[in-house]
Amino acid sequence: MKKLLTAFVGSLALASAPVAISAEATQSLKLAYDADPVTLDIHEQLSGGILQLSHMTFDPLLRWSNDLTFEPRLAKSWERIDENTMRFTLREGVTFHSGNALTSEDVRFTFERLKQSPDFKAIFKPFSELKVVDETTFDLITSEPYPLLLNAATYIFPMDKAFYSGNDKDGNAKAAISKQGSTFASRNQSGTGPFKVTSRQQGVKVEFERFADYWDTASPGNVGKISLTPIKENNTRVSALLSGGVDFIAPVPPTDLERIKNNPETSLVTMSGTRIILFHMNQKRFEPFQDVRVRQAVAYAINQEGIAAKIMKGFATPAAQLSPAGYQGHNDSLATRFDVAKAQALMKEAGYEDGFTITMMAPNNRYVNDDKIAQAVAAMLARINIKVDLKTLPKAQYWPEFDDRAADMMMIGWHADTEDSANFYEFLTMCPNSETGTGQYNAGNYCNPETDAMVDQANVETDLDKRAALLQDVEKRLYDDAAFVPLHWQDLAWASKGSVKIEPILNVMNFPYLGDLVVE
Amino acid sequence: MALLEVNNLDVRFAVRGGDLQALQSISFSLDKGERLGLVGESGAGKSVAAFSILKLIAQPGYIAGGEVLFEGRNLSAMSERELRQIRGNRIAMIFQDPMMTLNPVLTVGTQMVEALKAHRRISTRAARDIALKKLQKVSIPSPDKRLDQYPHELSGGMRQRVIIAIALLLDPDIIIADEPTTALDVTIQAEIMALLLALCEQDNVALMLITHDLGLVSQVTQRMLVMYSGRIIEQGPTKEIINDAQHPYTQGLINALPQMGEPGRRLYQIPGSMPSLSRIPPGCPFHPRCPFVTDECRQTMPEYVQSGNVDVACYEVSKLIEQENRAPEVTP
Amino acid sequence: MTTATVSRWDRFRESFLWYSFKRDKIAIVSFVVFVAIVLAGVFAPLFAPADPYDLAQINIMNSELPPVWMAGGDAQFPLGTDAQGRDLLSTILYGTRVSLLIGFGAVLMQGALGILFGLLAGYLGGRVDAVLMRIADVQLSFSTLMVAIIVGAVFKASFGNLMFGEIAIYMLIVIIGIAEWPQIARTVRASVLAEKKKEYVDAAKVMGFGTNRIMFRHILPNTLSPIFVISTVQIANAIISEAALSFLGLGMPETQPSLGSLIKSGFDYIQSGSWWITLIPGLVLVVLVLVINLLGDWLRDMMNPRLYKG
Amino acid sequence: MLAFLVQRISQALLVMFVISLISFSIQDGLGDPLQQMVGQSVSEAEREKIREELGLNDSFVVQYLRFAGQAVQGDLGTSYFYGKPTLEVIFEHLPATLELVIGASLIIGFLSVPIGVYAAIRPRAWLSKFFMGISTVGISIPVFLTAIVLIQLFSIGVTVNWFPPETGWGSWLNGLFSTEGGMPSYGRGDGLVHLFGTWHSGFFSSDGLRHLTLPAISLASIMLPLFIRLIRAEMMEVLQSDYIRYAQAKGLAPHRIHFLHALKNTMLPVITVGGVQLGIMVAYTILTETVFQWPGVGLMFLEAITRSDIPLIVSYLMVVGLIFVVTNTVVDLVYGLVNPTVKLTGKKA
Repeated sequence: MKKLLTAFVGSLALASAPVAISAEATQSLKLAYDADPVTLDIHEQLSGGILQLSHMTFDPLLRWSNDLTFEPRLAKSWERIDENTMRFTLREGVTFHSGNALTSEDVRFTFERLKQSPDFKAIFKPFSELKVVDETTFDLITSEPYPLLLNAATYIFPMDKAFYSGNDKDGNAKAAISKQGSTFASRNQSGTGPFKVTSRQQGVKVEFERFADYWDTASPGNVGKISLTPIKENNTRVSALLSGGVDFIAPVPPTDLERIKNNPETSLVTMSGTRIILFHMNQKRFEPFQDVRVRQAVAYAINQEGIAAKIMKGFATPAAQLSPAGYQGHNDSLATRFDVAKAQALMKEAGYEDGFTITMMAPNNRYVNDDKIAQAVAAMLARINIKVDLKTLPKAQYWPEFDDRAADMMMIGWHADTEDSANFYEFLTMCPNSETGTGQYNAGNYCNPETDAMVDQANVETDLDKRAALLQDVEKRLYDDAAFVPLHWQDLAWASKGSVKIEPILNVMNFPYLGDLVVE
Repeated sequence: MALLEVNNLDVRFAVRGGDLQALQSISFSLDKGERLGLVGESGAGKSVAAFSILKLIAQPGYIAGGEVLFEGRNLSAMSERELRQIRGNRIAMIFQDPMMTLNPVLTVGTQMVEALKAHRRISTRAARDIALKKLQKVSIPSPDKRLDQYPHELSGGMRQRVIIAIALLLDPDIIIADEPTTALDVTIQAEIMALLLALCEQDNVALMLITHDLGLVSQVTQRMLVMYSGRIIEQGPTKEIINDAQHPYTQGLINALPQMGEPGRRLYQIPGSMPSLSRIPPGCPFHPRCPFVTDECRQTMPEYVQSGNVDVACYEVSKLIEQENRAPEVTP
Repeated sequence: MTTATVSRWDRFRESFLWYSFKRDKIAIVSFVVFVAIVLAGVFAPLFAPADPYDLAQINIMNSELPPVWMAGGDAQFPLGTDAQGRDLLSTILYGTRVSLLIGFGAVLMQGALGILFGLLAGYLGGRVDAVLMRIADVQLSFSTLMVAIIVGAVFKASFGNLMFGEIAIYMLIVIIGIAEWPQIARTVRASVLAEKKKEYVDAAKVMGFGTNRIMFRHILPNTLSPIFVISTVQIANAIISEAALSFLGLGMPETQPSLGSLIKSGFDYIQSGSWWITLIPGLVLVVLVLVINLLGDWLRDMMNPRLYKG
Repeated sequence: MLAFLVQRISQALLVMFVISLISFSIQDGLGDPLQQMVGQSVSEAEREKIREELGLNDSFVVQYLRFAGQAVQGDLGTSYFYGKPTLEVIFEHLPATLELVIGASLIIGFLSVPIGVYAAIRPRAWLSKFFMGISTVGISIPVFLTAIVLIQLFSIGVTVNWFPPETGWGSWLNGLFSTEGGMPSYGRGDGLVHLFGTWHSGFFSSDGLRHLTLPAISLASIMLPLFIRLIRAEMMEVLQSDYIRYAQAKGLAPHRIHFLHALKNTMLPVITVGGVQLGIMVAYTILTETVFQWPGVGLMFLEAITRSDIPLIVSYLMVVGLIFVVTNTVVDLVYGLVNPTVKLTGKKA
């Protein structure tokens, strides 16, 4: 899987595939996610829901394919000019929903807007500027050599500059981004994507219609109309599918996998995901956690396979490290190490044979089975005399407690925005430092200057093999130092009626490419 | 043949400890236009007798035996549907407490019109006119206004007048009045009683008056029967009983009345109190309180014996009568 | 002269209460079942094969085992295990104890508040009555869920999150106690209004008794029968409200489940095979509440003088 | 009459003021709204800036005064999540809840009166015992359990094979108990007819009604038993009264006695208690709406709680408080109309 970034040369061939006639888009699709998009302004919030919306109504310059390679979309091709610049060539004949044609100026406008958006600002920090060369070519320039340039470029969904310029009827700038009130951009949209939003009642229903002259005529997608209904309650969402009320649902709770699999009319697709679930051991709050032997004892006491099999019903991949397979930092040599005897020996060695009492907190409605996982971990720790006072909270109340580091062990899940290992370390294991913003979610107060230095070095290392070796070494050190207790990567699951062919359009990032969906 | 004949009527209440004998072989008759008084302490079964005629006894009471003949037809054997044609139409009732008798949420007009329409095929318009006429007959001030008023807007006396009007709506043959004036204050009582009597005489309606007020019975009724623990112990012409009561209990009742003629006389008080339905003693129910009690009284219920026109159920009385019959015509 | 001291037991045996109880089969059965459940709950540590609160005994590997009479059942867990691998039978016993505790505790609190406010509103009337009844209205407009959120926030502010385990029960008792006291207050007020008109109250006033004495020594005893009747219904409601709160994630914590939170935790499994995690505790909950309601009905029919007179 | 209304309006304002004070004071207990609005990788400094913008850092008093100032002009603040004025959001969701409550009330009305009356007239009949038994069981089952069973039975469908399928009667019984489902189990359907403003009604289309059935039944399942028992108890008491016996003495037909004389008196206490229960039912919708994904104010409130969308929570509590006072007032008015003995100063008989 090392060939991750070197694939871009190969992709050139794809761009000039023969033009196929686009299938007759007549089918309609009833879709049920667990939440509907918070806003139509795709720069207002960086969340799974908004990115899924972006892939429906906008198109990125390039996007991830199933096997974590880059597939060119609005950018026909790209090539590296020098250490800091990448030149992109736009595809011709692409129009926005408003009818305006796509030009480099639109991409620059989008780039500037991304730089202002509170949520996306961090991802585009390394970029200094986007220079327009001509109508269909532009340069993306970073302030210093940056290996994840293309990863970040997948977040650029060109917006229709003309549509979003000027002021709306209340006199506010149409391009304004605001968390609080509703802006022009949060209610109206003009993108290049396969679908247009026809009607939207927040929290109730959003309806889409196929964009007549969508540029990607090669797309096999034959869905003309989509109606998205948010169904929050897992049970109800599954019942809606089984009773024929909806055609396609996500996410699917682990407890219902069996039922959907052996139901003849429905089909299930699962993929191992990239969201790691782990527990931090707060060294500052609880002094014994500063002893590496105690941390290793805790690591040995946890049975990741048991949790994945029994609680997640096989719907998770047991983890011994942060980076999932396919990431540069993934170190194959690290394996899960469940061994109660060794754990007890380590506790004895550290002088805590008769154990101690700690507090533990976890959310109860943020990650899949989060409260059940926390209970299982508490039970496992009890086996080595660590008495756990567990408290689970709804996510709204949990995060303030997490920011205050209110318990000795706290659960957190993390999905790397850049689909790259460095992101994990920057937020979860680097020494907490409010100026640089590193270690913002490091609830363990783990601080290892060596590994921090290695991560900084990796961030500017453009030679991919050397970068991969560096990141895998970091993973190994964290493993030996038991900096945290990794549990598993949450798998993703989607379910649909037999007639809805969802397999080809799904991917590990959970951005279903509905434009290409075929419904028999 | 009398208008109404009650023969050996038995009424029991199926209560927890087995059946209570509320009425035991009650027999009496009522002729057209006749006024009959039912007297006795409260709990003697007067009201039960009245209600059982129209089979209106509340659960868990039931008619265990005997018959109630009205114009020769046995009411107690009738089906509910047939009995409904008699109730209110041929035999009307007046309850004791006017405050409770009229439905609080319906206007007087509605409650009168519905009674008419229940028995006659008549338009509401015509029914209202009849009701108006009847209200005038019971001399209620501004009767037309009353029809649209609710019961709580009328005084007790006025309400009883309405009830009397309702009773007369369908020109019944008999009116059964269960203590019609007890709940009213004294000044109104005489007025209402006089009104009821006048109307009964006027339309030749038989009146069955249930009361514990001996004075009222003596002035108003032609015949009377005295009840004790569900049995009739004495019945006959009112005048004869009042002047020469045979049964010790009746004598006790009469002596308990303050007499105008004898100021300052200590009122006689019958010792003890009437037994409740669940503890009726064997034999004559009055024997524990009777000054002339004999062993015979304690075993069996005395038969009725004729003394003048009065039927009495008491061994002492029947002994006295035998002596009189056997005694030769000593006195000239 | 010595009156024969009738022992309390004879008086009870002789009373109509015992009489109607003997004849009413439903009442007998529900009473027996109720006592059985209460005993099982109270003495949970004795009957329960395992201690669900001791996390060391829980092994994740034997989670979701079916009850022993079904295929795959394990004798060690007669009613199977829940998602955590906890023995369902012992968890239900402990859960019943928690639910009963919450039920009775909440009703005690409701009773105290309800009787006090009901008496004051009913007896004093006028402005006091209006104010108290408006407070009751405000209270009733807050469903138990909203009260749970508010009281939860207050408890969190004062005790912080960490001690949640120990204080959860008391918090829920306070929540359901506060949420439902108007029901009892309304009943008490209604019966006090009726009693107030009776002569014995005037007699007490004439004898110069203070208002408190009249209210508590004279009027209250006469309003006991409706209070007793509504309390049984309120116990049933309290247990169901706790279940509802657990369903919304605001009830007892997972580590000390009540019947309600047990049902909630098993909820996701109901349609996917291990139905017993929800249905068995659900059954116990329904039976417990049903029995309490039946006893309440019998009490109401028995104690309600108007019905009895008929 | 006017005095009565003025008194009630002032009470409504007082109730809303008290509610707003309480809900505002528990603000910090409801969690940090910012968490929901911002992506995970937004720096602390960034969050601080937004928090400042939203005025979340001001002291409690300052925030409340600002809120009260706007509230007086009818603006109860803007919802963080919807980005729209909270009243607008509430009025968008209110019709769904009201239709659910109306649907449930109709079911209750049409079922509880006949059953309650029948059970009162013939308490010994086995049918009455059957209904009373079901109503007691009904009260004992929590609403979310009923809802799930309804979905399982009527929308997903259940194939029963308890009985030996090969035998004739076995397969017949299996057929009897199995259901093939098909009823919609979520949402309000597509057949909504636009009435006025934000009111899209499901009553006027078959699809809308089909979507309304299961949720309305499950919501009614909480209150139906209560009303049946209430009507039965009151009716039995009324049947003992003198005016009923007098009506019989007048020779009136039984159905007139039961359904006019007795029922009208029975309904008086039922209206007062029932009216209050209707107010409470609005709060019960939260559970039903969660299970049926019914886009009403209950679900909106629950999601506001999970997102700690504080302005929306505060406004919802105030609106529910207002609805409660309004239903109470309507109940008193209706009671005044039906019960002639009560003068219209809202005094209960």
